[in-house]
Order: sequence, then structure tokens, then C-alpha cells
Amino acid sequence: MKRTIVRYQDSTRINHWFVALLFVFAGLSGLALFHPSMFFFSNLFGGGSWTRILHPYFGLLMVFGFVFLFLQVWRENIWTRNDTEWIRNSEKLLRGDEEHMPPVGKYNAGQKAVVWVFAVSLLVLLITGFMFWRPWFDGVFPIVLQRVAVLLHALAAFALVLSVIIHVYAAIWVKGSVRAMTRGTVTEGWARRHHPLWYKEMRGEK
Amino acid sequence: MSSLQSLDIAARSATTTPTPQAREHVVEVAKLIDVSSCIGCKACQVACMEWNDLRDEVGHNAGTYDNPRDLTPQSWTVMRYSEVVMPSNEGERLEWLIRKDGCMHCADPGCLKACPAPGAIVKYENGIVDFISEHCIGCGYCVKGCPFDVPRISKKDDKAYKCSLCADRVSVGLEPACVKTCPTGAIRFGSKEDMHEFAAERVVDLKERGYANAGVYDPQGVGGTHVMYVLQHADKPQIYNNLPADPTISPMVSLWKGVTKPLAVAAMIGAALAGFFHYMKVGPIEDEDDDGPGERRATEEETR
Amino acid sequence: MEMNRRQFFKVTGAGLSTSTLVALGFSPAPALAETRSFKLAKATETRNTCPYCSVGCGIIMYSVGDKAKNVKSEIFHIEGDPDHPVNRGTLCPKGAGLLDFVHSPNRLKYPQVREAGSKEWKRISWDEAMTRIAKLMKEDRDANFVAKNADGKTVNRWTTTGMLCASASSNETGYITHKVMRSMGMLVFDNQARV
Amino acid sequence: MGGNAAEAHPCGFKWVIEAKQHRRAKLVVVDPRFTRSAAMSDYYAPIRPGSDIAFLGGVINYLIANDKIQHEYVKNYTNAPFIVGDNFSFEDGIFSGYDETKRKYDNKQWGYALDDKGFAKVDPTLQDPRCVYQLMKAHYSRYTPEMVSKVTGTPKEKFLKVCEHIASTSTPTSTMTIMYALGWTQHTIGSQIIRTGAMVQLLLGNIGVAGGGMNALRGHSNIQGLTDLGLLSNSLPGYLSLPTEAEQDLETYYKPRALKPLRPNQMSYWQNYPKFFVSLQKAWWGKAATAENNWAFDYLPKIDKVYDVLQAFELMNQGKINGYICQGFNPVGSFPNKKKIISGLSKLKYLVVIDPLNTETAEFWKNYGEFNDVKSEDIQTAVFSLPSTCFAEEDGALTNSGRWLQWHWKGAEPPGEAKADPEIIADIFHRMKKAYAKDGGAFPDPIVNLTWPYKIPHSPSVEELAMEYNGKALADVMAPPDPKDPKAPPKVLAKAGEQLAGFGLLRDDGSTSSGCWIYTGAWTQAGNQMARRDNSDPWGIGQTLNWAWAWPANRRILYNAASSKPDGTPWDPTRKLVQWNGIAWSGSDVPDINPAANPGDTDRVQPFIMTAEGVARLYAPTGMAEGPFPEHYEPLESPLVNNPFHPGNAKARMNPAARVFKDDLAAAGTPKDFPYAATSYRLTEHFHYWTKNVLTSAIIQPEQFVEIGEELAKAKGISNGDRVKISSSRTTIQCVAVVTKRIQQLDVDGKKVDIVGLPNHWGFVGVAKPGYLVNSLTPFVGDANTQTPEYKAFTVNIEKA
Repeated sequence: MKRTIVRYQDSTRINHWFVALLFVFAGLSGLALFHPSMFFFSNLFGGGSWTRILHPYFGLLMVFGFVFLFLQVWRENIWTRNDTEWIRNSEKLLRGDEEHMPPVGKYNAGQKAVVWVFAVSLLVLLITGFMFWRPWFDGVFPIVLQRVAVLLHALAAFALVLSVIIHVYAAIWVKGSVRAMTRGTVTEGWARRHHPLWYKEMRGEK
Repeated sequence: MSSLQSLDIAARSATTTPTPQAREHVVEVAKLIDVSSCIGCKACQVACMEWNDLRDEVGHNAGTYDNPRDLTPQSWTVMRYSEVVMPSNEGERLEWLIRKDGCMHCADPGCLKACPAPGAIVKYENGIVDFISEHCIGCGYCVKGCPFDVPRISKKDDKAYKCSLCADRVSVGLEPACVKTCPTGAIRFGSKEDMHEFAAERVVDLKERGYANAGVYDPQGVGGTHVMYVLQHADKPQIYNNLPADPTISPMVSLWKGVTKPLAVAAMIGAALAGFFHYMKVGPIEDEDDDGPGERRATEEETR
Repeated sequence: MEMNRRQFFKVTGAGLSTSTLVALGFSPAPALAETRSFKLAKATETRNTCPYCSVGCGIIMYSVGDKAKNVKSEIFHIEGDPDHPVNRGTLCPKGAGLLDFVHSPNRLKYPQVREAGSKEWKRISWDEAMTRIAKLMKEDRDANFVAKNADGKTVNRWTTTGMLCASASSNETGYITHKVMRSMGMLVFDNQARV
Repeated sequence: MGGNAAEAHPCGFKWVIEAKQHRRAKLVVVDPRFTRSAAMSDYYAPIRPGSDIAFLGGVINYLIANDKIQHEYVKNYTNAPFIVGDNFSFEDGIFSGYDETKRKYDNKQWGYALDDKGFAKVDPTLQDPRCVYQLMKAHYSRYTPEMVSKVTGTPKEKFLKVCEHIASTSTPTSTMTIMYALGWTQHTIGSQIIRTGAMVQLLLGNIGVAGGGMNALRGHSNIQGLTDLGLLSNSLPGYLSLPTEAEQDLETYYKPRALKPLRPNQMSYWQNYPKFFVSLQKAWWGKAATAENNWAFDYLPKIDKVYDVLQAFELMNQGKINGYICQGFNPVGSFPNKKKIISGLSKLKYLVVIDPLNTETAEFWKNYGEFNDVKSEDIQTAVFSLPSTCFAEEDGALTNSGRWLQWHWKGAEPPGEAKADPEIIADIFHRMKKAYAKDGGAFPDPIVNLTWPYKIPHSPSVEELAMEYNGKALADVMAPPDPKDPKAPPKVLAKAGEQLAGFGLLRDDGSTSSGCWIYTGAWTQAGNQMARRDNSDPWGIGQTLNWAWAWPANRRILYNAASSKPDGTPWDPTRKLVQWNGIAWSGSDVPDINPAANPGDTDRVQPFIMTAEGVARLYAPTGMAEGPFPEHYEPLESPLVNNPFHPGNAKARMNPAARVFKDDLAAAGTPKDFPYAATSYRLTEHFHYWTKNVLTSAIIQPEQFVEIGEELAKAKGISNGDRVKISSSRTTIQCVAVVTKRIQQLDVDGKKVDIVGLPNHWGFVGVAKPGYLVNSLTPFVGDANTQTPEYKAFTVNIEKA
């Protein structure tokens, strides 16, 4: 039986999957409105009008959930010089060569970048989303402002979806990562190999 | 399959494939509003209300003749009254400029460009831009798209509404209700070409009566409109209760609904595919206990 | 690129699921672009004159039904009469809104009486209303009819009941009203021409 | 001027816009407010309400001074050359023959100087100082441009510019029409304002020509019809008039009505009065009207005084009227001084309201809070509300401003138990007739003998009624013996029982019957002429003779023979109307002259066939209550303390012959308490007090407002949209203020005068916002001739609410 280390508490994982699920709903309903080619997603929510009605609520809930998640992880995601170094070498990592990567703590620079992109884009989505949320905020904001808001909302959504794709792929690409979120534990080898500093730290305590 | 064979559709909202356009040799219609002959009697408002079975609520008088105060889902056209003092050959002259506000039926409609719901907004071959309420999802994007701030979303059913240029009457060969009822013939209807000719005559007559800057308002910023004005002061449209001087679809909207979106979709799909092929090519980073490169090095150190 | 068997299934599986998605009817709905159906298609047309001002615009009234017996003809649209030489199909804001006059919530539907001193109406039948009115008029005429004036000249006038006639009613109504009321000797008798 | 066609008659105003677009016509508007008509005008000038005669008198003075007169027209077709009698005079605002106690003129002193044969003397050279032209010139010499500007408040250069526009139409080839309405009629000097306008048109030669004329834009759709049918206190159908007490027999009755011509060989058509009168009596009383009983002359009530509406409500307030029937009329809304109207109605024993809609009059007894604060229990009037049909639910004919009788068809059944008016009237008649037949009563004869030939007695059909007022031959109608061939057997013009084709066939021997002689020809043997719908315009000047039928004899422009020079050739060849082609009069209209009357004769038949003079009357010896020449008098309630034309003479401040009762004269508001000139008027979105029951009209003009100029608003601290209180000497009302540039402050007689505009469409019944009846403010005073109340000029005060 490989020895495992606990990476995420149960509450964090539930929180993560809550946000992930809502991202799927908000994302799909958002994409339905994003481009005609994906409008058929609106059938998942009971048609165009329901998509337009539900999407803001999904988004709101997602942001609500994300806030808790963010509060738990933001400390480990502060950007350090080490992360810039990691980024510079990430090009090699992509080609599968892990040796030259600097030792990484609980989160490597890629993961940190993803978290921060999530945070910023969700913030923008929240703010601009309110500005053209029909019908509750119909007459509140001038049309000129709403036009800017709609554009920013689309850009932020694009950034969010892109970073989610990267986030999901990274998890699949680095075998053994998914279980961190599904069961909360990782194998010692995984920890030693990918997050040596975090591994030492965990062993130190153990 | 459009059930409207007689009036083909030139453009349809949120539709990336072209609409059936074999029959494009269709007369483009236009409604000409000659503000210099308009007595502001609001017969067009009543005819529009009555034909389309709309009844707004009885509002209040807020110090002007403008009733209702603004376009609403139940008022698809309203008269805008402005009292301006303009220079004339006999010194200052008070003028009461009354403009019939409503959808301009643009050649390049901002509402149609902004609308995310397929088939909710259509532009017919004869130039009429119409809202197909059954497809409308009530998102309000058309309000952002329109350079003239015309569409209104109803609180009752979350559907967008605006003047339809009586597409139902025009499709069976009748003129719109407001055109027929206009007592002084200030509203005319016909082919856009004829309307331009008639407008030119009116401009000549107005110039003779001392309105040097009389002209036709058919803004090219939106590709020309199928509702045109003859204005006594065409050089200053904004005095007609801020009729935009050079209306265009806002750059925000064209950016938002222009080429960026397809690229963004492509980028997203591209990212997913890139991930997939990357996985194929580079293969996953395995999570075996001992034979991983990084893994080997780490184990050697502790086990020693 | 070596794709082992398991991965192969994964890829084809994803492709399979989306296509079934489409097959389950998630394909974009066939878009109907239909204008509102033309509401006057089979209506009955009747020519009339606008009752408001004296320009006398010609109007066409469209009513439900083709005059079949079981249909109570209901006017649902009124438009200008294009043949009329004065208005040529145009109508002013009042004329264009005639439909709301015909169907006004304030249209009276049955005879009512307000008794002396009371605060509200009481519905009564035509017969009772007309009997009382005729009685009141006859009593008043018999009591106050002046056959001869102070210096003996025959005058045959009744000035204690007056009438105001509608300038929006037809010539025929005006004619019969004048004929009946004048035959009773009524002098206090006018119409809107007075204001 | 005196009318706002763009708002009150929009579809008629279309033709002003057409004239502007096709004939490059100029539209000049003179109005206290810059109305929506003014918005379309080429030139606009403000004017103080009630000073129209000063303005028009100034125009007459300008035309004469600058010789902008169509001399040939004036010399031949007006009574300018007529010599006026010696005892006509005019000093300090009062004409000769004024009785101050009765506030009446005796017009015998205004007659022409007659020669031995009873014809009026004339001086074709117009030099005789007593000829009408010279007297008129002298009379209006006082109306200098400076004086006009002082009285009307119109800046002098604007007044002169308007005169210039008007003067440009004095040539035969260019013409002008005056479109006036209540702006001129609703004054104490209303009739004289219209006469002054007519005099201006006569000087310019614009009467009887295509595109000219005095166009009265009448109010209701059938006000013309009901006036033609004589539904007025002193009238009978066809503009015949009821006998007065003094006329006890036919002879004295006919004498002042069947006018003998004052000039040789004039048609003076009224001399046929007996034919029209006898035919009417036969239509109403059939066999009971015989030569022996003077054709049932005594069946008609005889007049002691004019029982106009103001008189009626004065009598009501004195308790002298017990019953009142309001058929489609809303006096509580439309009559002045609402308090007096309500107090009058409250003294009635019974009130019957026959109306398709609920009205303020029907509910005058109901307390509607501030809008109608009455105590129901004190009002002892029994009120009957009978539902009647509206236009869409009845067949029949309406007569429009152009005298066209247009037939309309029923399109729907009436709601609920509503009945058509003829049915309701028939019901009253039958019950009265049965009661009189059974129990007798006062003078039952005219009721029991009334002809009732209708197939369905309780519901006379409109077809039968139309045929009845058209008239038919009771016996064969013979042509008069032909002078050339006296022996020839007389030709039968119409067989017994046939519908008559024209009033030329009416006889005074009882062989013909016609309910209204001027309508003869509406329903002939050839059927219902009023239902004709051929709108062809063969002459291209808008003459559609085959559309419906116009009285008299389907003529569309009256006095159209005046559209030709004295020799019969048209003034303006491009717009011919009716001209003499050597044998007969013909043209694009039915000639308004004997077709065979050769203009070449020495005493040719003149175009104005209805007047005794045969020509138009610049000087009116009879017919006007306050003088042969119009003179400016101030309204009852004027911002000025005196009449600037006659500052010294208090008797000449207001129209000396105006219809006013003592208590109202005393209660009039003084300039001190009520300094601002007010006028009440209509908006295009509403029709009086009727369309506040109509949802579409309520939506486009929902709430009562008052219009004031920016200067007055600043002075009173009122900003746009505020609620304000407007008070007159009768009451105070509240509404929203619309502050606008369209009402200008005028300086009048050295004083700044502000104008307050009061649209009068709101009340306490209806779907629009409830409002005050504006006629609570207006004074209880009327015009001298028509008794039309003075809604257009009174004074108010205004405060922020």
C-alpha cells in the first residue's frame, strides 16, 4: 500500500467541487450566451430565457463558494522569486523534463497563476455582471457603462474558462494530482517529486 | 424553415450561417418623417397603439406635452417636443420642433448584432428590423447594441419590444398604421428611393422658406436607415431632442460581438485540443512510487 | 504518437456522447420568423363617419363575424377610409382612438335612476324609467303650459322644461327630436351650436 | 386667426399643408399662444385674448390706406356704394338707438337711404360722404398701427408684417382663406369679430372664389346638421324662425322674414319663405295643417325672449324650470361658471340624461371630493340616466363643416340595453300622446295631431326620417305657367307621393311637404344622395360633387358666382369656379345664381342671392345686435380698466349689448385681484369632455395642466411641473404648470400683460387623471347675437400650490 500524505481537508475538497460544479453550470450557461455556436447549451437549462435567468445565480453562488476556497489557500499562493524562476523553466517542464525545475512548495507557480487569474476574473465577472443583470438592475446603470461592462464580462469569462482548461489539464497531466482533490491524499512519491519543499515540511511534522 | 416565404430574411440574430437569400430582388421600403410638416398631434401614437393592441398606463403630466414620457414596451413610438429659438432671416424665431421617436430600422442594426438568441431579431429583405418575441430571452443586449436607445424590455414578460414598422401589414401589402393615419402627410411610406426623391422636394421647399440647412437624415454610420427624417436644421440634429448627429454601433459592441468572440471560442477549443494532443505527445507525468526520475533522486537521498 | 487502446476508447467515447446529445434533440430549434398574422383578414367592413369634429372624416370599422346570426358583431379595429375626399384615410389622434370610445368602460349599459337626495344610482327597467319621465313631463306641461300671455295673445308655449340636443347625433335623430319637442311647445331647446 | 386647425381639425389642416407644399402658400397664425398650428406657420404674431377686432380693424385701415383693395370686386359685389340713412351715427363707442336700461339697440335708425320705389340709393363713384365705403374708412381710421399695437400687445412691426401678407392677396389671381373657430366665436363681441374678418375678405375679393372664403371650423360632427335642422331656442328647420308673441297671424309673421329685394332684379331668395314654412307645417302636422288654421300656425310656441342656455340656467337658478333633458350634452362641463350650473340643476324636479357615456352632468349630485364638492342629500333632483347608442351603432347622416350630408352605416349592436335616440324619443312621444288622448290636458292638439307615418311606430327608421325631411309632393306639383306659351297645359314637375328633387318645387298651397327645405334633394326619387361615394375630382381643384350631397342643391361653395368678374368671366382663369358662357352659368360647382341670369343685364342678378341687397354687406343695417360696423370692446373681465379706444366712456368698456345678467355683471373679476389674461382652449389629443373616457386619448394626454410664459413663472417662482392654484372671481382650481416659451408677455397700453392658458379636457368622470372643470373659472356672460359664452378671454390669478 503506497504511503500517502493528506493534502486537502474534506471541507476544502467539498468547497472545491462545489465551486467546480457551479463553474460548469455558470460556464455552460454563459457560453450559451457567449457565441451562437454554443447556444444549444441553453437547452440544458430549459431554454434561452431560463439560461438568462439562472446564469447570474450560478455565477453568484460560484463566486460565493470561491471566496471560502480562496481564504483557505491564498497564503500559500503568494508569489515568490522562486515562482518567477519556475515560470522561466516551465517551458522545459512542458516537454516532460522535470529535473531543472526549482523546488516547489505546496503550490508551483502555474498553480499560483491559475488561482490569481481565477480570483481576478471572478471579481471582474461579479462587478460587471451586476451592471447588466436584468431585470433587477435594469435602469440602474447608464447604457454606455453597460456596454463596457458587457465587454469586460466576456473577456473575464474567456480568461476564466481558459485558465480552468489549463487547471483541469494540468491535473490530468500530472498523474496522481486528481486524487488530491478526490480523496484528499497524495502518494509520498508524488509529493516528493512535485512538491519537495511541501513534502519536507509535511515530513518534518510527521 | 422560415414560414415567411413572402418576406425573406436578410439577417438573423445569433446565426452564423447565412439566411435563405435567393429572393433578394425585393424593394427596400422606407418611412419618411417630414418633421417640418409634423403638427405633433400624436395620431401616429394612437394608431400604433390601436393596431398593435398596446395600451400603456395613463401617466402624469411632468410639465411637457411628451406623453408617455418615453418609449416603453407598450409605446413603440412617442413624440418628442422641443422649443428652440433659432436665427432666421427676420432675426430670432421661436420654433416648436416635434420629432416622432421610434425604431430607425437601421441597415446594419446594432440590436441584431448584439443579440445572443438565434432568430430573436430578424432583418427582412425589405429593410424592416423586427423582434420575434418567441425567441427573445430578455437579456437586454439589444438595448446595449442600439445607437438610438430604442428597444425596451417589458417587466411583465422579459421580452424586448419596439416599432415593427407594421411588418404584418407590410407583408400583406398595406402601409404601416402610423403612415396611413398621419393627418398632414408628415409620415410617408414607399420605396426608399421614392422617399429620398420626395424628401429632396421637401428640402427644396424648406430652403425656399428660409431654412438654409434643411436636409435629409439617413445616417450612414449605421448603413443608412429605413426610417428617415426631413429636418429643417439637418446640420444640428441634436436640437431635435438629442437625435444623434452621427449614430454608429458603439465600438464596445462591435468589439464584443465582432471577430473577438469566434476567436475566443477557437482559443478555448484550441486550448482543450492542445491539452489533449500535448497529453498524447508528451504523455502524462507518471505517479509510480520509485522509478520516476524526480522520484528516484528523492528516494536515494532519504534511504541512504 | 502511440495511442494505446484505453486512450482510444476514451476519445471515441467523448465523440459518441456529444453526437447522442444532438440526437436527443439538443440541436438548435428550427427558427421560425413569423410576423403577426394580419388581423383584418376576414373581418366585416362598415363605412362610417367620425363623430368628433366637423371635418367629418370617413372611417372603416372592422367587426368580428360575417353578419352570421349567432354572432353579436363586435368592432375590433377602426381605420381611416382612403376613398373619403377630405381625410383620404388619415385620422387624428381622437379618430384613430375611436375603438376605445366604442368600448369605453364608461359606456352606459342600462337605465338607472338617482332618487332625490340619494348617494348612488339604482338600476331600473326601460318601461319604469319612461313611464315616470312621461308622467313628470305631462304633469309639468299641464301645470305650466301658457296658452295666452298677459295681454291675451295666443302663445302656446311651455318654458318650464328644457332640452339640450346632441350635436354629435345624426340628422334623423335631430329631426325627430325637434319635431316631437317643438310639438309640445318647448322653447328652452338648444344644442352645442350655442357654445 | 381665432382658430387652431392643426389641433382642433387636424385632418382638415392637411389641406393647409398641401397648399403650402403644392401652391407654395404662406400660413400666417395670430394667436395668444404659439400653438401647433403656429409651429407650421411661415409667420406668427402674438395677440392679447379678446382684442381681435382691434387687430382686424387695423388690417382694414391698412388695406384702405395702402390701397390694397380689389376695387372692381368691392364696387360691384359689396354694399360699399350704398348710401346710409341720416339718423345713423356713432359717438364715443356707442351707436345711435341704444337703450341703456334694456342694454339693447333699436336698429331702425341704421337703415339705408331709400328712393321712392323703396330701393336703396347707391353712389357707384364711392365719393358720397354717407356712402358705406366712406363711413367705413372714417370708422376705421382710428385703428392706426400704433393704436392696434397698444390694444392688442402685438409688436407693431409684427402687425405690419401680417398686414403685408394679407394685402398680397388683394389681386384677383391670389386669394386667402380665413380659418376661424371658437377663438373668434367665444367672446362677448364674437359675431362682430367674424364680421370684421368677412369685411377684410370682401375688401380683398376673396369671398365666393376657390380657395377663399370665411371657413368656420365647426365643433361637433353634426353641429352644422342640428343648426340646419333648427334645434335652437328661436329656430325652425331650414333657418326659418319661430314667431314672436307680436306675430299673431301669418301676414305679420312673413313680413320681416320674406325680404323684398333692396335693389332691382335681385333674387333675395328669402322671399320664398312662405313655401318653406307651409311645407314644414304639412310635414309636421299633415292634414291637421290647413289653409283655414293658417297651416297650424298656432301649434307653434311663440317667443317672448331668447331662451338661450345662459337664460335657461338663470331661470333654473330662479326656480322657474322643473325639468331638463340632456341628450348627448354635458352642461356641467361645457357651460361657464360651474357653481351656477350645479346650483341650477339642483333646483330641478327631474333631469333626464340620454348619453352613450357617463358624464359629469349625470353625476353632478355625487361628491367627488375637491373636484365636485357637493352634499348629495341636499340635492332633491331625480336624475334618469338612459343609455343611448353611439355613432358606430346607428345608421344616419351627419353634416360636416362643408355642409356635406354624409350617410353612415351601423357596424355593431349597442352594449347592454342601450337604445337608439329615435326609439327613446318615440317612446316619450307615444306615452305623452296616449296620456293626452286618455286624460286630456293643456292644448293637446299639436301632440295628438303630429304626423307619425312610420312603419314601426315605436322605432322610426332613419330612412323614413331622411325621406321626410327631404320632402315629397302631396299632390301633383305643377310648373308655373310658361310666359311664352300661357295656353300650354301646365307640366307636372312631381307626381303626388314622389320625393322632391329640389326646394324649387316647394309650394305654399299645401301641395308639398318638407321637414327642412334646404335639405330637399338629399333623398330624391333616385334614392339616398347622401350615401354616394364617387370621389372623382374632374376639375382637379378638390370639387367632388358626386361624394355624398351638400345643401343647398349639392352646391359646394356658396356665392360662387362671385368667382367671376361682373361680365361673367372668371377672376382667376387658372382656378375657375363658376362663370357665364354667354348662355348660362356653369363650371365646377352648382351655380349659386339663377343659371339663366345674364350678367350683361343692366340690373344684373348679383351673386349674393340670399341678401336683400344682392351684394355682400360691409355695412349691416339689420342682423347685428351691437351695430352695423364692428367696434372693439374689452371682454367682461379684462386686464385693462377701460377700453383704450374710448377711455372716457364706461358704457363702452364692454360690448353694450352683450348677454349678461345683473348679478354676473356685478360679480365680474377686477384687474386688481385678477391681473392675468386667461383663455381656455382645446388640445388635439382630446375632444372636449368626451375623450377623457377614451383610454388612448388619456394615455397621450393624461393630466390637467395650465400653460404659462417664462416671465410669469419667474415672477411667481413657479418651475416646470409644479402644482399651481388658479383662481378667478368664481372659484379656485389646481393643476400642473407647464412653463413654456410659447406664451409671450405682451405690453398692452403701457402695462405688462401675462397670458395663462387653460386646456379644458378634464373632469371628475373618465379614465384620464381626475381634474377640475376649467369652466368653473369662466364668466357667465355671452355674445350679443348668439349668446355664446366668453370662454376665450377672462382674468385669473395664479399662485404656487
